[in-house]
Amino acid sequence: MARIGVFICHCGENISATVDVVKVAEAIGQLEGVAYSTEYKYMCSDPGQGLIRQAIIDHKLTGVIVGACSPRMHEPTFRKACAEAGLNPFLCEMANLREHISWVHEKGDATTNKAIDVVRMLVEKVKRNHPLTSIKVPVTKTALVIGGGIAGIQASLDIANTGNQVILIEKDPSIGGHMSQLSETFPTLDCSQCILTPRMVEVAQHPNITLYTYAELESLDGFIGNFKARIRKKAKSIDEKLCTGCGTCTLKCPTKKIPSEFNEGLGNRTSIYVPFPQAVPNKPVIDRINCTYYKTGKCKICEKVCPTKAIRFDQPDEIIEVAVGAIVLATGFTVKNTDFFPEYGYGKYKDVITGLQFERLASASGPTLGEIKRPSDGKKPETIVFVACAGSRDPAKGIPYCSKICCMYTAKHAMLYQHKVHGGKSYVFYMDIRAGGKNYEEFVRRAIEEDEVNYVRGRVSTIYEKNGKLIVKGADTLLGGVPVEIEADMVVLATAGVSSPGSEELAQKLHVSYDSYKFFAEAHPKLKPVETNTAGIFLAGACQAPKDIPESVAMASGVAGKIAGLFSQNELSREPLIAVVNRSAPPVYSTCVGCFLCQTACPYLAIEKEEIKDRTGKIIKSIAKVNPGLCQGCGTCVAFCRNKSIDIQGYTNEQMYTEVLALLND
Amino acid sequence: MTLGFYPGCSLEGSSREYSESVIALAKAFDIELKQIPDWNCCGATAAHNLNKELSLSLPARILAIAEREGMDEVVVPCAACYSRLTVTQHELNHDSELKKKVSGHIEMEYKGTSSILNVIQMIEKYMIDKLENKITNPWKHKVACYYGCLLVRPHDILQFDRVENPQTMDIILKKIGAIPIDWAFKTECCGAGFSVSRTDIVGKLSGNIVADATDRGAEAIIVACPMCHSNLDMRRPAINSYLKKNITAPVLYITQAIGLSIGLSEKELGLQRHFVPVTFNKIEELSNK
Amino acid sequence: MSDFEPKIVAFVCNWCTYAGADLTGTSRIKYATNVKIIRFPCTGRIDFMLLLKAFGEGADGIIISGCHPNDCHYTSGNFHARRRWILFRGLMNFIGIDINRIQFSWVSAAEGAKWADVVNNTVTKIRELGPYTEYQKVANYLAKEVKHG
Amino acid sequence: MDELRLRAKELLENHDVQLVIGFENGTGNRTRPAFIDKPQDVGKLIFDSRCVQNIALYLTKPEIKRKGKPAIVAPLPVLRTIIQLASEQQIKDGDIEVIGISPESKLMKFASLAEIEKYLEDYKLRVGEKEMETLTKLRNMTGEERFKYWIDQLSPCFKCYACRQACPMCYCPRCTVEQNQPQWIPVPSHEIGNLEWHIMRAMHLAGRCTDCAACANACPLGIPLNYLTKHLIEDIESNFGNGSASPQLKQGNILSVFKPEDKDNFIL
Repeated sequence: MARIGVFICHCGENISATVDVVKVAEAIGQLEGVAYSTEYKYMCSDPGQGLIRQAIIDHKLTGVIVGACSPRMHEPTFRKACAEAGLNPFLCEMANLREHISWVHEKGDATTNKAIDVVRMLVEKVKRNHPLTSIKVPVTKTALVIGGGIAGIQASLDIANTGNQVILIEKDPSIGGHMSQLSETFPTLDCSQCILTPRMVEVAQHPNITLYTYAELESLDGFIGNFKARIRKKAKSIDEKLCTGCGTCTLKCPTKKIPSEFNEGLGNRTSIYVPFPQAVPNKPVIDRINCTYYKTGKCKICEKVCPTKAIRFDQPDEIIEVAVGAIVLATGFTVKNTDFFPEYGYGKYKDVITGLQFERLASASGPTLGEIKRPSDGKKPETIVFVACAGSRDPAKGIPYCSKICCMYTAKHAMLYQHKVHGGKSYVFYMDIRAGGKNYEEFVRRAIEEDEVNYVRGRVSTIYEKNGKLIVKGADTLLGGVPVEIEADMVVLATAGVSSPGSEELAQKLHVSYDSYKFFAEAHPKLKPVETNTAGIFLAGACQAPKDIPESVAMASGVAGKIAGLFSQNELSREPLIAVVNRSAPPVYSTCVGCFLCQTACPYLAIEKEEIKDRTGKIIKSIAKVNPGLCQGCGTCVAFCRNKSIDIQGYTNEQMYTEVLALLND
Repeated sequence: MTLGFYPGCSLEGSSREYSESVIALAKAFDIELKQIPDWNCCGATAAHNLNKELSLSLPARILAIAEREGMDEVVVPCAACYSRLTVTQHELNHDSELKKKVSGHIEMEYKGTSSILNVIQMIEKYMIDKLENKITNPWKHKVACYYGCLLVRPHDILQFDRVENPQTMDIILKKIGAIPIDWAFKTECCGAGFSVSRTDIVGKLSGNIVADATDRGAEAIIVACPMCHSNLDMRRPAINSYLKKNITAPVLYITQAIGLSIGLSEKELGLQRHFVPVTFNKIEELSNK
Repeated sequence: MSDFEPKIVAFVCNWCTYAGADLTGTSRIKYATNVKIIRFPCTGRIDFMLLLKAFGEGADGIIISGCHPNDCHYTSGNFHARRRWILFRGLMNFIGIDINRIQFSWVSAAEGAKWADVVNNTVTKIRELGPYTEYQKVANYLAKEVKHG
Repeated sequence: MDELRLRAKELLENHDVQLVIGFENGTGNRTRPAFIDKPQDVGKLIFDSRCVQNIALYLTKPEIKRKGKPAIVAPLPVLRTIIQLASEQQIKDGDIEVIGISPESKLMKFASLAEIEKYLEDYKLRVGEKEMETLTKLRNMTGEERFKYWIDQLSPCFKCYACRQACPMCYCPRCTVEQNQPQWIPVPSHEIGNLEWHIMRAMHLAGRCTDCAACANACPLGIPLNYLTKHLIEDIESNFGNGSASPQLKQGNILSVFKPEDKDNFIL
């Protein structure tokens, strides 16, 4: 027999001014199963909570209703009070008499009666509440970081420094990402590699970090604290233990004309190669698509010259399986190529380049050793045009968003150009200058005022080649839209930042959501910027949206903090308000009929197949099973299940049904 | 075989040679072009600035007659007509309310089933495979293929070739032995309707086109639009006075160039109607300033 | 105006509309007392049978409200719910149950004022439609019996 | 018909299957389901236009499953049901042998369920013209008229559950109607209980019903129950388009999936 205690709060006068709280307490006191009913000035105060605790003990209460403010406000408070008095916290419910009644209605019988109805509804519900215990799931204290750019590097180091293990995987032969390609960084103009490479080395040497380069995620199972990741280590075709990184093979390799990815096609590499001199690890891989041996079956020069006999032509890809508790997605971004722009020549003009290519030209480690030279003929460009918003903020191009970093790097490029080519003339065509950030606006002003970069507010309509010059046609909208025509030697397009290729497939493997531009979606745009909707999977850097280095690093450190918090627990504790498939004694086992249509309804893929077997291992029945680690308790499956074999704790069919009945029958 | 044919007003007037050469070429390929009976003005570029429903009703009437006559395909050589007819078909097929309204205006059912071909599409679809066997006089000239604006834009509706640096004419011209140049003004504006009112503007805009083409060595400019032809050919004096040069590179319709390569006579192709004579001697010398 | 006071049950999700209704309260926007709220974790949880039960038990109108599309706390519960309501509404209508008595809405946690509007408009509408005697007459059978549940 | 018997015989003799589910002559001019487990009995098997029962019903019955692998004589409605059952993981490749029968009464062989699905692409589920007329007539009534119509139709129902028993998609071991905590559907057969039962049944068949009309044929009172599901089939098609009411092997039900662009115009 239920013994329910009901506690009606005056909330000072917030409730009692419009609701006759005494009448409510009295009316409810008459109900079957209510053992105790009272009202009090401030239920959430210490004496108020004491009143509840005392009543639980004195009246041997089996359930508690607090009629007060919104449960979104004080439910945890009162549930804790109940637990302190020995009552399971999930046997306590709140009736929202303030936000939903006293504050929105006038004083009167109707208002008081509504309060009675609502409390009565919850009395009936709480009679059908069950004691619940929080769900505990163990935590594997290893993080998997996908992507070895600056965000992945920062996240790895920060997590590793909390004493937890990190597995960092990178699809390219070296970590470093786009940052390693940059010449100098805004707004300080310090050398990108100088600040990055020590971090890269630190990653390689950190005792808590396992680094797999040339590796990609194959598949992922499991849930927060308990993921299982399969990683494909692509064959590097060398024995990394034997290779000393001496570099002889790369010098002797006869295939030398492969466009270098690191140099954005402005330089060449060999088919056995280290992407750049400061690469980590500094050991080569064989590019099997371009290697003469893999194409013709002959060559093997690298094998002959290798002093440690480390070349392995027959090395297979290797799949390894690792257990991890959290995942950081740091797969970065890429930029649109010049061939995306029909109006700028479909990529056919060699001297129309992307911003990233300009970085390589301006970089001391680049193909021109930092001298600004035209890719077509190696001449120094006397006039250069920078086009900001190339593709970005252009719905017709399918990229309506702002790529965020271009205004700043274009200012930097123009500045570097002026520093390197004395007497050169530079123009920047822009839509708006977006220089929000510490010292950013000052930086742009410096480009304009000190370095005398010509900023032209307007779009470039077309670029064509004539007599070895690039004719850039645009408009100057500040001068009333007059047409502007510039004969340039080189044009740099600040092409739009877009999501990395393969982002969609990766998101689907991980079951994280992504936006229409294939950038991964954060769980909440403001309050959960580094979480994804899948618990235990986090985002760092430009894989979420284009962003600059400081933002990527801040995000990575934020993620590391989140993961450190997660890993500080041995077990995860979660509210037990999750779905459960019923089970009963043989031969029924469960009323679930195993149609598994609920699987497709579940947003969290939390429904698994459970096979009930007899002693010989023969399958008697396949039924659905809810993974408590993944289920978030939305209850979509419950409403969908035809024969009510799934129910959700805290919002059971019986409880909801009763609420409807109780609310409508006074 | 027989295809529907909508000449439009230009082909009856200032661009008779276009009409003549299209028909002559079609005949050479055993295609009969059957004129849409009782056709009317397409509304050209003027109507849609004044009254949307009118601008759609005019082409809709033309197309409705074509449907009534059982013409599955209609060849529309004029780029402006092609644009208006295609835009109309697109708009009405995407708005059934409007379709009903327009059908009411023209007092005829318009279904939107006929497909509309410009001259280049007609050549690609029905001639290109047979072209090589028919060539008797390979037409070995350096040419600039000029597409103008209405043939390729708006791309979302016309879905014909690419907007920047289109290639279809270039590919066809290569087949007849010509050498198309890579140049920058393929789709720049020629001045269009200012042909009558502001020849100075036409002189400048078309002048830039002619200058770029001939600077890059083109002996002739190939077009598929009567408006482009008028501006580059008839307005050559204005062009030359703007450029302060005497450029004599002729402007040919693509059908004329192909016609010459398969041995049709200059008369059949209406070459005598051009203002800039179609001659190629001394071209080198002149265009090299 | 008659003295008919409609009974209206609101099935709302915990994360958007329940919180939105809280905001109506904190903003002290007044609305009619006729609507009583039942809290669900998500609109995806709302079983269509509960709607039938509500009408059967004498409700004159029903409000179902949750997060706007793409705002669902559980990513897609509201999308699932919307699909269910598309077909359920159609079936109700086909059987002749008055679907004007079921008001669907998306009310976010920030739309306190909208919640008050939804409630007031629904109350006005149901007042105009009058008590749902047509259905209650059919359901009356049950009223004479012992309640189950 | 000889071909059918020959095929059945062959399957039983080769021990490819242990049971053939088909049709045989019943009393009067009626047919009834046949369960043949001996090659010498195949002579009982018949197939003609009278064989309209959806015998896919038996595929999910434990007592049939216990007998071993069955072959089933499968005209179109049965084929559709098989695909729907397969998408609900009740049947998988190799579980059954399908002796397909085309609308022209030709025997058909299918190597896999996918082949059946492919075959059915030419036979999308849609409401027939004549039935559509009836449906439209019902839809054109006023709300009050329709309500009265259905209450009149449904009130004589005495909850024999023949509709459920005959429906091949109602294979749950415990139906919601048999639950009493809570008592979703009142036990007695009164107007409200009948109404709720039939609404629930229709909703549970949304996107699953293959329109075989077994329910209506089984109803001893001749209630046109299949018009509830027919309405749903048509409604699904018109709301979600292109064959979405037709069975498909892919997992998922019309109510367990969604599109972000689903109709929103009825929501404030």
